[in-house]
Amino acid sequence: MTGSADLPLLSDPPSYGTGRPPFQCEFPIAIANPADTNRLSLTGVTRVRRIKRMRSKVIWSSLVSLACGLSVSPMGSAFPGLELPGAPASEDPAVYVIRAEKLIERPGVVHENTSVLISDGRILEIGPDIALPDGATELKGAVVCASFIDPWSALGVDNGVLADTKMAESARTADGLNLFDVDHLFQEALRAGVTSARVQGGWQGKVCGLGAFVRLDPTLNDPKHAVLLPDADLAMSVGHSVNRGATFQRMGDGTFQMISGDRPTDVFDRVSEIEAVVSSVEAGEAYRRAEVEYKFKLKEWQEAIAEKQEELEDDFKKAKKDRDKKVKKAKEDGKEHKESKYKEDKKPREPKFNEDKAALARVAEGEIPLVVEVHRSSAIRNLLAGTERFSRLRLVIAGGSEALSCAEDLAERGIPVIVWPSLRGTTKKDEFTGATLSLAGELAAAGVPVLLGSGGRDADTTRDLPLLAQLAVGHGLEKEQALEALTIGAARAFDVADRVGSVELGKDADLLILDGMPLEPFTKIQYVFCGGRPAVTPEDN
Amino acid sequence: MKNQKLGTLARTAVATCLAATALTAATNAMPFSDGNIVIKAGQVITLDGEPIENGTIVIENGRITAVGKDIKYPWNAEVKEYPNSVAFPGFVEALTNSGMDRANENIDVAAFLNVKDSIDPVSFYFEDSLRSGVTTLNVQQGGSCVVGGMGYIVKPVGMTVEEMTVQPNSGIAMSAAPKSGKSRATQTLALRQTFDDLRRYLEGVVQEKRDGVDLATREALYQGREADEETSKGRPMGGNGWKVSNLEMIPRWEIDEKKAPLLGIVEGKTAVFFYCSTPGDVQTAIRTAKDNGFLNRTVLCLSSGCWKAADLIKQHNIPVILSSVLTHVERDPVTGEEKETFVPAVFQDKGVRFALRSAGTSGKSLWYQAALCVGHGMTREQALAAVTTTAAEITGLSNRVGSLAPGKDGNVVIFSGDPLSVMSNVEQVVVEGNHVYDRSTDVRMRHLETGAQPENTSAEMETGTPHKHDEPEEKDDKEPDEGENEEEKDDDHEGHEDEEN
Amino acid sequence: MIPLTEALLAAITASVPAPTLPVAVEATPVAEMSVYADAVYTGAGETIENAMVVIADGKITAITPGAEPGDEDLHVAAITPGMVDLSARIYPDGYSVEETEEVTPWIRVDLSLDPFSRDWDRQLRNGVTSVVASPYDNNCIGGLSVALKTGGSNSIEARTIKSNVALRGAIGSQPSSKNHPAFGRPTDFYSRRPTTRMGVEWTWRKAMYDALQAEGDKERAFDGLPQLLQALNGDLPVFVQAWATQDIRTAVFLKEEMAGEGKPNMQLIIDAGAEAWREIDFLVRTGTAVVLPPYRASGRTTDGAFFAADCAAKLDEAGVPVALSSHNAKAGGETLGQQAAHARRGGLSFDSALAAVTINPARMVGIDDRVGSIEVGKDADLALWNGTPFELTSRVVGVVLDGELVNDPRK
Amino acid sequence: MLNGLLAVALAAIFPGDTDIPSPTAAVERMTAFQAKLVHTGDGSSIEDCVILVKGGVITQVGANIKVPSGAELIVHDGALSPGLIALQSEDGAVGELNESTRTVMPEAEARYAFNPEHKDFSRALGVGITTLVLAPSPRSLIGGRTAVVKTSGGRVVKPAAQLMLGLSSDALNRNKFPTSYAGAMGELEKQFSNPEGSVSRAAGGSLPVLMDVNDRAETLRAIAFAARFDLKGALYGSYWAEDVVPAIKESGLDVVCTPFNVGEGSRGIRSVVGLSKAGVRIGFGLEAPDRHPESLRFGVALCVRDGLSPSAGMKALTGDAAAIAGVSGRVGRIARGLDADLVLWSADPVALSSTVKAVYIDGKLVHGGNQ
Repeated sequence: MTGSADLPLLSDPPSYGTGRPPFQCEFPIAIANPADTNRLSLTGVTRVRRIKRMRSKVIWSSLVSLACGLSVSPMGSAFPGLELPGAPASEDPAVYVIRAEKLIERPGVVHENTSVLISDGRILEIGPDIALPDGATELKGAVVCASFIDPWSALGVDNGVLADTKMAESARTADGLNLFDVDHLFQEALRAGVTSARVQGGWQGKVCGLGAFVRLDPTLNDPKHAVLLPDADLAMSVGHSVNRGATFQRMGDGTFQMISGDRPTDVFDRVSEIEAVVSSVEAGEAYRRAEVEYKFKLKEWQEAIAEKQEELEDDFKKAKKDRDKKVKKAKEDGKEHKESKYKEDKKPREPKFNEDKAALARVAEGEIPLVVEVHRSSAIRNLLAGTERFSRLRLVIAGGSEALSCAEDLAERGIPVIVWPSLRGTTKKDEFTGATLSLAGELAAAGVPVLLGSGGRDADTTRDLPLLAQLAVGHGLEKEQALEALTIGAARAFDVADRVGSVELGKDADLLILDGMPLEPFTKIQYVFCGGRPAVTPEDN
Repeated sequence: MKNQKLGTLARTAVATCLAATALTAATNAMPFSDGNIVIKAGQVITLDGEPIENGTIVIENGRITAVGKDIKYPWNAEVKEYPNSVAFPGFVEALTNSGMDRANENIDVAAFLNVKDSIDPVSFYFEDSLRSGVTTLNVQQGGSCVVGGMGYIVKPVGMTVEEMTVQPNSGIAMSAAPKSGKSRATQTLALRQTFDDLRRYLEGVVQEKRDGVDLATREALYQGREADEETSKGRPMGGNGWKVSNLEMIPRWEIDEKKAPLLGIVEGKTAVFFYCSTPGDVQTAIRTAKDNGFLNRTVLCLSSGCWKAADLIKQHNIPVILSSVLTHVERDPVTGEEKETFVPAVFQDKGVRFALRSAGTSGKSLWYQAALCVGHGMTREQALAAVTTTAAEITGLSNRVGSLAPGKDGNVVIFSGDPLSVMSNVEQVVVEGNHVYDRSTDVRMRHLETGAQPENTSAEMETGTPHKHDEPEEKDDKEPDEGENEEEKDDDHEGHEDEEN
Repeated sequence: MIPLTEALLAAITASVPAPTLPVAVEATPVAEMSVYADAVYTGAGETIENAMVVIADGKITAITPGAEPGDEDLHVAAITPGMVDLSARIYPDGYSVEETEEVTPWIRVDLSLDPFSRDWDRQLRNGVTSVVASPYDNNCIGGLSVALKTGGSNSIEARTIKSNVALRGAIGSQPSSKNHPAFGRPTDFYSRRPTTRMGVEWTWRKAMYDALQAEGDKERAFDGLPQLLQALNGDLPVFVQAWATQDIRTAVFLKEEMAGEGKPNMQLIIDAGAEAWREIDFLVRTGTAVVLPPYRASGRTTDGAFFAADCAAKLDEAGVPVALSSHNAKAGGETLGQQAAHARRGGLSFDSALAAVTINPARMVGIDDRVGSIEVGKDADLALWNGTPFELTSRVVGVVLDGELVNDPRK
Repeated sequence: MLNGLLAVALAAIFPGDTDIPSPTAAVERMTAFQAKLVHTGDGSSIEDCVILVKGGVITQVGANIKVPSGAELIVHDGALSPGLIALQSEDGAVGELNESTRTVMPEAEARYAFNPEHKDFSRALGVGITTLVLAPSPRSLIGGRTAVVKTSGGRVVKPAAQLMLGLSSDALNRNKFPTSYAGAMGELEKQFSNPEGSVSRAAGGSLPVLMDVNDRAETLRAIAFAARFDLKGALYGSYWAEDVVPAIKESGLDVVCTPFNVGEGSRGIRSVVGLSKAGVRIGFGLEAPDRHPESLRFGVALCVRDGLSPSAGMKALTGDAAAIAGVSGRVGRIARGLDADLVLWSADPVALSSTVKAVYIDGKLVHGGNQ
């Protein structure tokens, strides 16, 4: 596909400005007939035949990318030769029609008695009465909704990467995925209805590197399929001391690495850590500015030099004549000919390439969100104050144990907080001291966009995210807000809302078939569709 | 009492001086001939056709000139007859991190270094290898690197690296497994940046050159003269990987000597031995090799857990060198059951070419590893290939070593019986036509076998290890392979224990 | 101590039956099976080619030569008795030794064993069907060893072949290694003797003399006295870890000293006797048996002891009862079968190597009435090999334990 | 049931062995609770149920009970359950229950170690826990006697409820006796062979034991030990129980399940579900304040998700827990004569999305409501 064949390097310098802005990649097929509001369809009559044709992966993916104008994001070229990051594996061309009594397109948008047609991993049709194509499987369910997303997870991340305290800004969690020994964890998370996650390594460092958005399909132990978005965010952390109260943890390669535990740093450390975050963003902004300036100056220079060249060429005959004359004269004088001095046409200097700063530049420009794990209210306040002037920065707070004190500010700036409704005791004095289970509810009530995550420490905890969400509901979060946080909210925050997070035409078929409303205590998940295939069926439970 | 004195003082087996004197005696006391020798053995296993009963091997100038039954040889040749023994090709150690002063360099990218500067010809490692019938060794930097130094293929004979050399510059070590202080993410980043930097550097050099030419052109125009012709020229960039156009503008000698070996890798001129400690590392290694065009020059050096990526390896048709730990043990994360996988069998079944590595020097050398493979159901041919012919192929020496055939190096090991039997011993070794080892004069071997103290060794020189306890801390008697950061994982069962609780 | 064990043990010993024909037990349904092999190494002095071992109710009921296996039958290259490892080192690390005192003869290691540990299975699948478990050697006299099967029931009681098979202890640097003299105020119980080899030896001797003095004197009775007296009287073998030559001597001299004190029957088994090859005369003189540690290519072992490759051969030749061991339960090192292969390489004959991993160790701890050879009436514990035993080119591919195929080579 | 009633009757005659006057004793006025659904604590539930409470004690329960005039009527449009019971906790007594200087202390009493005013208790109340078992640390062989206390008012329901025995490796030390299982078992055997005081009551079966176990071998060892000395009581520790369910069932011992962490390994969950399905009586430990008090319900929610029936989960939190702690005559169920420890929930108490609306202890509002 574009860019990959002739650009096999792992990291090309990002081509700024042409990168895919968030949400722009709309699926090519929109509502066919505005009058036919009930039916979202490809076109009426030739539907089935067309689906059959669509089974060819080549046609399908090229169609998608052509229509999207989607070029592989240069930073995404860690997975070269890849047409579409995270493309669902289409070895299984099965077609499914799911007939739902209730289809929750997204929280608050519910359709009664609606069917969903899935083929090649995508939702191809949504409508009240879809005919069953030949060879398609028909499933029925009381409720169909989008499957859950864990926006703060450690699932599939190599332990060494999780514990790495020296992640650079340009270090990618996607490079540190270990997808070979986690099938059971994936399966457990899938059984709980979680099909994708934003995973992040390096939580113990001040800089945690680039996070990835992955799909939890246990059959895909290939990053090509598992990674939906290789660079979902850049993460940083404030307040976790790296060196105090250290313990040793076994790394993936058998060595031991010192890790910190959740010991808090002191107030002054936190102040300087916030300053570091802010100046990082600043550096990224400056880097981008320098780059743009260079491009501009270079262009200017190139134009000037072209003009000059033309001029010189035009004047060449005269110059040659002059020189010949001078040479002759010098010879006559018995002197050596001195060439006339050419005033150097100085080329502007290219700024020194720095991949870390390039990553920070993407953050400063809002191309990817900046996730900062921060808990103390003073630190959050300082962070908010420090980042206020970066108008394009998309800040996301992770943890935010004491974020309530800044709720107004957060709400006003629309900064999402990923709340981790963890069950912590009171005996440990750590950064989480200020957290309560009612945090999510209270923040949401104050108008802060709330997401729910499983904390990004242990791969095991993603499985319990739906229960943690229920716990948050038990402590004041509205059910609809919780569902939004687990689905479209999380997708939106990490720029994958065009792919997952709701049941809509053209999106990936990541969805749940339930016997009751989602997040209700005794609702059972019957099917979990992940990348268009049933990863969990009633037999699995 | 005689015993008492010995008993109290001589507690450790290998005293430095002891082995040194002993083996030097065993090897170098042997007069070096001119590489001409004729060996007759009760059976000759050539690995290049059927075994020959009562066969003869003729070696001239270090090379085999004839192998067969009842063949003619020069009348003046030195003839060694071993009617009750088995002649076998010298074993090929496809990869080792031993025999060096130290196995790892602490800088990330050290492609400009060469292990020959680190090889210690008098290291016991080489003596022990010879004693076990290993006649060819590919010495490579260990796995704690991003890009390591250049390797060397040597024979375990000679007092200088030059004498030992079989093939200089056998390939560069790289690692997808994290170097200490790095995680998989930062290791991958470093790998990517290494080649990214190279490309940026080359483009920069070309651009600079071009800017210079442009400037010169303008200057000439301004001065009213013809521009100078470019005199020195380089080659365009070769290989299957990415290209920097107009590289021919740059004479190769102008390229930074630290970058040149990397360019060699991308141009496919240098073999790469890529260390992987997990199946995920295999993905990283393949991706890196593919992106930079050296996939067809890559050999993966795997730790035992990497068998899970066998399909991926097969798909890309890459040869592999397996870890010395042949059985991979893991616990089922759900049931807690212990699962054992015999790794060579997996690769054999998938049809991936593989070589084995020794697990220790004298005790668990290549014959031992091959024997274990047979015990796990592989055929003798398959097992022996992994320590001879395939190993030679993988290290690029298939025309020189690995089997007894005319034209190949005259490396012959005389076994007292079946090479894979625990009852057989390496009795004689001939390397490049020189008779370099004779078990009957190997005093160190006698010491290991019977505890006999060789003469001229003093008890004071022995080093004891007081207060060392067997259980449960102690690891098996493996070579101190610093390079093998992946190996610990395989052995560590206590680690699994921890997970359980 | 726990009556249950004793009762069970009594039941088990009582149930060791005279060989019964399959017909005799037809009344009750019994698990019956037969295994065919190209060669059956009985360990009782003969090798039978193309034989069938018939098993009923957990016991060997017949060994039939010249049997023709059908396609469905279980057929392997070779069968040896299930192997016996006296020093497999099955124990839960430190929790098996009561370190509050340095002499704890009453401590029973079976109370510390975890039948669910994976250590057992590692032994079992490599053909070791019986092991002796002993307390970890951090004490001079650690306690009582127990002989067990490596599989079967999840209850230690049911796995037990025989309780209290030996009084386990250690001579060498290990029992003193954690201790230190008490400078000023002691901070833990390791501020104590012994801190040296001399101290270890003294502790042993003191325990023995304390026992001698207390014999028949109720006033002087102390914890562990019965076990020490049993040991002195030869009713309980003393199983001592002693790697280096001086430690082997210490053990042997202690036995001779006790003989001088009127206790000539003390039975001594040296464990991990790497340097036993230096002390053959003493070993022969005192009738001491030796269990050898796993082979090391370099010869270097613990306590600086040099383990010569021909050690087993030399001992065997001199008539010292010798057994091999793997110390393999935790380390995941070489198997007991491989140890036998190494011993053969060192010059031990095949038959002696077989004995050294089967009947010899069984005899040393008195369980040879049930295990250690393939004989009619003995427990049906078999190691099934895919080639000649004790070669590296073959291995144990199947295991029969108490008549049950616990590891099927056909899978 | 009979036992329970008897206990109540006795309690009426001899006002408990607690001697601590009930703070609600003075409340003579009758209160009536009317809830949409009442979980009685024995696994059943009653719709549109009325509970009459007088003097801190439940006097009547049923669907068709007329609320007497003059009674204060509390109408709740959700679920009502008995107060939840956590079977192992250090609330209000952090660090005070781990006496590490000696390992055999059968006469030690957890009841003297806690601060009844500690805010740990209000945290517990906030999630509907009204009764806790304060247990001595399992790091001792015989740690002492547990105490069953209420989370409000410092009321001790039962002062010497169980004898805590440490049969796991937690009781083995690095630098004091015992360091080995054999040493530990030997010492316990010694204590129980010539029993005195609490030990003799335990050996006679009149004082239940709470035996801390961790792995499977320890569990089997504990079962054998209990069988040998005819001990009654419960095992504390369930993670590995999956493989030894039949042995536990046969032993007749109850199981106090180890509290669950978020992300808890599936084995631990399977174990609890397996025990419950096999008919073993289970309750849950809490290990607060190291853990959040919501861990109690969270553990049950995990198990319910993986197959435990919600009613069994409810019982484990209430009626069965009370029985394990030996206080089923006082708390754990909504039945005539029992303490009026009631929790008003927005929905099903087993569901994590349910909210505690109000908590009553001995008929008195102690949390939420219109306080």
